[in-house]
Amino acid sequence: MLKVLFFARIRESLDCAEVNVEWQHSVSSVGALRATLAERGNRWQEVLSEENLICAVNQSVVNELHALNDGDEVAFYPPVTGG
Amino acid sequence: MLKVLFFARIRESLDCAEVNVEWQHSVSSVGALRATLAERGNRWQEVLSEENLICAVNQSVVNELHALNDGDEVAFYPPVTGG
Amino acid sequence: MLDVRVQTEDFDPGELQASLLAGQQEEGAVATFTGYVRQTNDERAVEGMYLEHYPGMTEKTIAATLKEAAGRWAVGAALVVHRVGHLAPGDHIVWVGVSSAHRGDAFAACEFIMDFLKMRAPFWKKETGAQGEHWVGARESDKQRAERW
Amino acid sequence: MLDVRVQTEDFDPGELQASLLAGQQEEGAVATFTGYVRQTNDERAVEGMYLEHYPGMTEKTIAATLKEAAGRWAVGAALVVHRVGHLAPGDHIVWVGVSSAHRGDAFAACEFIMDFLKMRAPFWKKETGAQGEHWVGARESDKQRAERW
Repeated sequence: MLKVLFFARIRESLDCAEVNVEWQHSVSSVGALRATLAERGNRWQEVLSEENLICAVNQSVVNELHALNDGDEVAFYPPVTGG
Repeated sequence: MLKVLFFARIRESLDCAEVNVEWQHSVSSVGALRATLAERGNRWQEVLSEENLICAVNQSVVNELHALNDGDEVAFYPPVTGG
Repeated sequence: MLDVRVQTEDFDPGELQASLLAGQQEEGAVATFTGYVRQTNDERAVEGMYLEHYPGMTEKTIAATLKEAAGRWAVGAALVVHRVGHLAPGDHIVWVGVSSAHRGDAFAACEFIMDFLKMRAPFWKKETGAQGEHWVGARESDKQRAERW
Repeated sequence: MLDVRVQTEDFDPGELQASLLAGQQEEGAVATFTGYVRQTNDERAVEGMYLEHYPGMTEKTIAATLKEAAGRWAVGAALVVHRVGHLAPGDHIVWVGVSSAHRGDAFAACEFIMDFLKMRAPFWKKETGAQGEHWVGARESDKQRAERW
């Protein structure tokens, strides 16, 4: 299972804070997971194709090619604005 | 009259915090005042010939050529070490 | 001592500074930064602010930044306290303090930590004002500031 | 508000920071520096310190530095408090605080003020230790730091 988290504007746009996705070869990279999630509907398609969406795996920022393993925690969020 | 002040190590070396010097043409620049004060004795000669002695006139740092006017406040002190 | 706290409660900059030195007298220099909620941001009047974060990753990201700073400069102690939840104009948002034997190191490490916190730590600000709520956008200038290091 | 205080009394960094903002909420950034008496200086154990200054010129010199900083950066308020007289290890010596709408300006102005205070303001430190009393020498590194600006 992959635990997938959404934060801030992304969370609100999707009206979803967290989904569980069963791990399989079709979601074995960040890019592949993103494509799979985009199939959930127009809103998901739109939000997940945002250019400056950031992805963290197990709380470290990664790129599209990063491989996903069963049990990973994956997060998608907009550019950060703390401090 | 010139009011001449000495601070910190310079004050201690001369055992003098302040002297009044009558203004006249022989003390009409910082360099001239320094030479005049050096005549007060060996200790004065030695201390006033220190290379990194700083001079302020009316509370602004000046160089040897700075002209002195009657009523000026002149200070000699070592490099500063505050903060 | 390198420490990170993320909390909803307010903090007292003076107390945090005293805790940073914790009684030791070897480090003569402390540089601090405090960020406050501004009343006006990009010409919009701000009535309130909500700060969201990614629990766990926030602490991990800031801790890594503190470690990086301690590797680059002579850092005695460094502490970051960042608030989350609902805040009002004038409220404290963030405090960064660094102690060092050298003032140049204290200043550089403190500014580095703030620049990387702004750039990397997963916090998001949502402002409330006359025009309703909106998520604050990231600034290009923050990216440039972090890239200087 | 640009202000300078030279005093024998101790100060509270937290109170000074609160007074710097004085209730306004337009400036979101405050950078501060605090200098403390170190227990060890150039490998000498320090038991006490005496700070002498040139009354009048000290305030005038620092005020000119604050004005220069306010001309170079977006400075909301800047305050310098410097102690004189007898101090012990761990005691506060100096506090510099700068508020600004921009954190980069707060940091730069604060560090600039400290560098020029160290370079120009007529204060002198005399240390007391196991080997008796001696006047602290000026550091070449302080000159170099001030020349960066």
